[in-house]
Amino acid sequence: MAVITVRQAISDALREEMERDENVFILGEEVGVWGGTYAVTRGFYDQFGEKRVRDTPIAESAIIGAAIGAAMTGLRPVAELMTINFAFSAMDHIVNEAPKLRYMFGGQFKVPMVIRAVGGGGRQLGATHSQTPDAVFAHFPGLKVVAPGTPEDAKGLLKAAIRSDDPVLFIEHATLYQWRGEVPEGDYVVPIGKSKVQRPGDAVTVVSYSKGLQLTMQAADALAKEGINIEVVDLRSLRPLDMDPVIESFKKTNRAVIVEEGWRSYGVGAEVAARLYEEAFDYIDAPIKRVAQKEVPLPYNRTLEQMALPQVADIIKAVKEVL
Amino acid sequence: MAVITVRQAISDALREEMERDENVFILGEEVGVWGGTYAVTRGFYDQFGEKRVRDTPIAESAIIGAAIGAAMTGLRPVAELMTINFAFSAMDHIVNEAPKLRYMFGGQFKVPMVIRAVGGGGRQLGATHSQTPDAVFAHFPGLKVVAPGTPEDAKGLLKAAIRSDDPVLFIEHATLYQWRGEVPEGDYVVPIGKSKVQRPGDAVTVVSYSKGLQLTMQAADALAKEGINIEVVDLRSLRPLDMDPVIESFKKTNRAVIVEEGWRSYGVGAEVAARLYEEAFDYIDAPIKRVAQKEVPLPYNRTLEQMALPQVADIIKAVKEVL
Amino acid sequence: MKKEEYLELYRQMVLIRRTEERAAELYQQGKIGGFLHLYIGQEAVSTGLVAARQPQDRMITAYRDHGVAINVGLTAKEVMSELLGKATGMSKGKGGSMHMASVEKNFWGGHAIVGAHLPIAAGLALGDQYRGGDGVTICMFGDGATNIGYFHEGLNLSKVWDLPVLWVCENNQYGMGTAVERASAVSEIRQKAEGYGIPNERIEGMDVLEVKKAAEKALAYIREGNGPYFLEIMTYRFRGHSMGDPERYRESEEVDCWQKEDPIGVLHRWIVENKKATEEELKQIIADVEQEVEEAVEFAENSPEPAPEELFADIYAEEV
Amino acid sequence: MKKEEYLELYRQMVLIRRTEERAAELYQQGKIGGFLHLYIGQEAVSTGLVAARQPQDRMITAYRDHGVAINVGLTAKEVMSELLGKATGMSKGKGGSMHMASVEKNFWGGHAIVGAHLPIAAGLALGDQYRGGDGVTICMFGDGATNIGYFHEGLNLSKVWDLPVLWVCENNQYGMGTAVERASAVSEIRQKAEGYGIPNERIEGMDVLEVKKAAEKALAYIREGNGPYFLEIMTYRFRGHSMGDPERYRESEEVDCWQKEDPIGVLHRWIVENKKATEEELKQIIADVEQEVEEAVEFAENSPEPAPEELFADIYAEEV
Ligand SMILES: Cc1ncc(C[n+]2csc(CCOP(=O)(O)OP(=O)(O)O)c2C)c(N)n1
Ligand SMILES: Cc1ncc(C[n+]2csc(CCOP(=O)(O)OP(=O)(O)O)c2C)c(N)n1
Ligand SMILES: [Mg+2]
Ligand SMILES: [Mg+2]
Repeated sequence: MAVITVRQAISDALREEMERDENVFILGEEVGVWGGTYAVTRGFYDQFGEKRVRDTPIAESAIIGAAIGAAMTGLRPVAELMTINFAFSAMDHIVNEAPKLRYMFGGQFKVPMVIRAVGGGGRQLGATHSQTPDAVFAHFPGLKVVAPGTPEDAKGLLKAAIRSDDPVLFIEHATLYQWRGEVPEGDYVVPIGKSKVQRPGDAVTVVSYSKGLQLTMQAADALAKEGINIEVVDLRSLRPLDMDPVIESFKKTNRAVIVEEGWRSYGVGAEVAARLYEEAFDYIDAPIKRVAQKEVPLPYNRTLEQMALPQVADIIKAVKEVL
Repeated sequence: MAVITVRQAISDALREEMERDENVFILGEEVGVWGGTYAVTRGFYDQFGEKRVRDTPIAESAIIGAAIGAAMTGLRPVAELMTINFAFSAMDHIVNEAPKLRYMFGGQFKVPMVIRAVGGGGRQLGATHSQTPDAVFAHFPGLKVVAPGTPEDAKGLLKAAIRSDDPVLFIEHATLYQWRGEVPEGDYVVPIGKSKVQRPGDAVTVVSYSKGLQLTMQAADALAKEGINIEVVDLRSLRPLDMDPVIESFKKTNRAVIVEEGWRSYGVGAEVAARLYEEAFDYIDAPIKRVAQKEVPLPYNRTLEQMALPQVADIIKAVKEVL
Repeated sequence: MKKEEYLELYRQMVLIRRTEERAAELYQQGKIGGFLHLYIGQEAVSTGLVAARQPQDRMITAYRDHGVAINVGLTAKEVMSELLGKATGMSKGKGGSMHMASVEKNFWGGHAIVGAHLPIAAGLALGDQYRGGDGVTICMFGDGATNIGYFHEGLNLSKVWDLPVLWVCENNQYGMGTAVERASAVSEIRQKAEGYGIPNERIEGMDVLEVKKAAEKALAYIREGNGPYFLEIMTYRFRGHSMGDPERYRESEEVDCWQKEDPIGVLHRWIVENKKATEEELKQIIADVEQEVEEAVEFAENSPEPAPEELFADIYAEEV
Repeated sequence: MKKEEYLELYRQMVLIRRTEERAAELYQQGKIGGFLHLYIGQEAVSTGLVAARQPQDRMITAYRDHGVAINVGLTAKEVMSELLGKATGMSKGKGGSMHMASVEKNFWGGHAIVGAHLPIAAGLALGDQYRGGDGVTICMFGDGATNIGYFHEGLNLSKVWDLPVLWVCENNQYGMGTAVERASAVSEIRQKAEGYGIPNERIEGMDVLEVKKAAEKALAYIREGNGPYFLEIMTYRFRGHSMGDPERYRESEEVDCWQKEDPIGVLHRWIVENKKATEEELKQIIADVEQEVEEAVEFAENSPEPAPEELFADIYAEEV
């Protein structure tokens, strides 16, 4: 299997889907001539032309709204939000239009579209540009929210998202783009809505996704050296949320830590913890811990910013606390 | 003590604060000539004039943005969003500007403003107009999110919100406006960020707020007839979230149910449950239950809509299950 | 135009009117819930637009959508059933008054968030342009909607990409209780199109024939590949914004004055004066419509509620 | 204007330039993180605007804010410290390049979300109007920002309420890599103001004296109670959008051509030709600025990091 970066995986998935299906096209700010601000669509404008790789004005509601309309006609738009922070500038279209149109009109419409949005902190971009508000979007039925953590999943899930007949918010993480991993050869799809054990273990179930997964894998390596073998379960999608592998693992380990980059309150960890308690109450040996972002708008200063973000050390500490 | 409706309580708080402080003014769609679409500001236009009761264009970002700017100059705007569903049309200003400006500029700015927004389902308004997305807003540090359930709290908390030097999202519930209750005479303030036991009991701790509180109180009456005395704790504010009275109650009852109108996943109940487990693990006798909205965009049809919304019977059932 | 065509326009307007009058009664009886935005007074606008379109032209509008629904050919039965929240409504009772649509009839819905459907309309038009079709998307919205950011973003995009959209502002002079001058920097809404370099025109909207003519011209222009066009159509709603509007914002004289220009009356007079049909023939149409609406009410009342499983159906197109 | 005033304009522009050149170096060395949007090439715009304002006039701009910061009188030390994320920055190192402000100097910030500060600017102006003050809010934004809904809503509101705002579009001809014509329906941005009935004008922005003159005129007009005014100022950024811009979207010839009109050079020539000062005097200013900037860098490098408690400080004004 080839070893590629997450960036490459996403880029490959996009390119392959565009080659496969004429109806797939990309729209967003700087996706064309610039090649994507994170270089994900570099070369696309030359390969596919301006009809299928469409630079847009800075107008997020227009980007998502136009994608919705085009999707309703049967095209398969992949709308890129330069960062997920700008999703708030298209919030109504993301949570109030795309995910509700099918239901409200009694199933008459399909909205097969993908919104790609890169998020995350850690690059000193300041409070408005550093968010990981994934839980906010996952709150809305009708939307699918996918957030891969490995190159393999990034590629396979993006393909699934593009082929899905429903609106999918596909969340990338800027500091994951360089992460490398093996990807299968050829065309493959990873189904949306399946959590996955990314690393087997017996000590503690550590549940995470996206950037949190990377941190967790690093923590797992460190812990393994101390003889503690955690089992790492990757949610991969926040809606639908597949708890089965989490619960299965938990029934074995009886202890869990949930790792997310976003703010703790009303975050992903709260939901996963609540469900674990609901669905596996009899298996609990220790209170479940959440590792998450401190509840502050992320500051510019690097030291402060890192203080606010969850760190590998925090995960190691939490794992030891629940043991 | 006078018995008044929630609507009256909110209206009185607004009027009294405007009479007390010249810097307080109202802006929003139909707040003036129309008198407020929910009649909360009826008579205000005549009393205070168009300078202080400002009808706006249908432009939610302008409403909230202008309120932010005015607040930065030291005024105390009360911006009304006709319903909380339209908050998505001003999302960036609500979650990305108002709550971050102070922090990002090292404390140089103050943003003393209130956003009043009425939410909730149950009136057959369809999927886009029936939401209770309170948890979404409560996710953002820098914002205060208040959601009273009684006339007394509605009045006292709105006064606190108007006097607060920070941005406060004040969430009302359309089907609570007619709810009656006693309010103290004269000027009083209910501090933001304090949960409250609204009804003492010993059987089960039922945590709720806003509309959920009303349902819970009704359930409490019914359960009392069967000899089950639940203790009802009202969160009143979702950020800051005061867990102390909840935990205190839980240490006594060892059982809890959380009631909210919004969708279950990534909702308020998840956070409260997660914290209860974290902070009072040794006191748990049964898995905590969440009563919440079914995960569907709310349908127009009345029967279906009621099927989706949490009902008094659901609370009664949940209480009995944890007993 | 043939006689039948005039009569068809007349019939549609009467059908909209009568359907809504009955709907208002049913609302008072508590049989219709939620919001009910009546189109009464504005019938000439949607009727003229739909009459002007080709089958490949898509319609999309806001929550005040009963007119378009009937014009595109949804039956009174379907409309009434949707209003009553029945399984036989075109949206299975899950959408209600604000959410009527028909993919088959190229009607892409009533939309309840003010202005949010404008970018969506641009997307519909992009769909046609992308595939090389010659359909035009006709997007209707109110005067109030022209103040929200979605309007700006939608119009700008349509011009930058030269999308085949006919933007139609129904200027009924109020957004809820707010008169145009109190909410919009320019009271001639048409002028806003200048900021996007979109050719534009303001026309009177109480005469369905005028609306049809102007729309035909605009559609032809767009179909030739010239990009978007903007029509401001002056009209008036005779009823409140929705049910239960206290109407403190306008004088009853103003309403009376506009009612003299009732679009149905205008066409009625024109038909008779131009001898396209007799009073008798028109009366017969009214009687037929009357009966059709009564049958629709009966049908809707006797229709089943959506099955409980419907609550969880159609959230996703795919199994999750 | 007195000689000192010309020299002060010159000094400010040179100070902006030199501060940013050094900042670019520090960025390359990894001492500055995040985004760094240089104003180099556009200095005449903010310098002319700030020179034209009265003390009661508020400034507000986007993330490309170092120019305004220096023009309003924030010191190079404060600016450099903020860039380095130090406690001595005006935002305590918590804001960084995009978030400079000073309440004291009536500068209401750099703002990072494109266009979002336009409605906020309307609110600042409302604050003055409400209290009966005669301050004007000067709100700067880019050409790209005129395509987002916030622009529309802000401009409309300002005209409906006749707010004292001077809207200033800095048309540097690109929003990131997208040329105006590729993103905006009209390429003369000024034309957009017509859609709001706001008086407007397009001027050249490489000559600080021209900018100052136009701004003075506009401010006087607004101060008389005439409501908002719109200035489109043509300018050019000599550097990439932010650090690390591949600049695939423009030819280096285009950049070269604009650099001939370097605003510092333009003023330099003007001063010398009009004998307001000698070459020597100008050289001395450059030397002084050079030293000031070096001292600022040293100051910033030696300044303390914000204390750890700062992480949780200033989230709320009140104890929670
Ligand atoms: C974003 C948003 N804000 C507010 C509302 C509430 N609202 C519904 S209709 C309406 C008035 C719209 O006026 P106009 O566009 O002129 O259409 P008309 O009702 O006159 O047909 C308002 C404010 C809404 N649905 N969406
Ligand atoms: C709402 C939003 N969308 C996208 C961005 C990313 N972004 C930052 S600056 C910029 C270009 C802005 O161009 P312009 O307004 O012309 O200002 P300039 O950079 O040329 O000064 C973009 C797209 C953003 N910050 N906010
Ligand atoms: Mg109207
Ligand atoms: Mg620009």
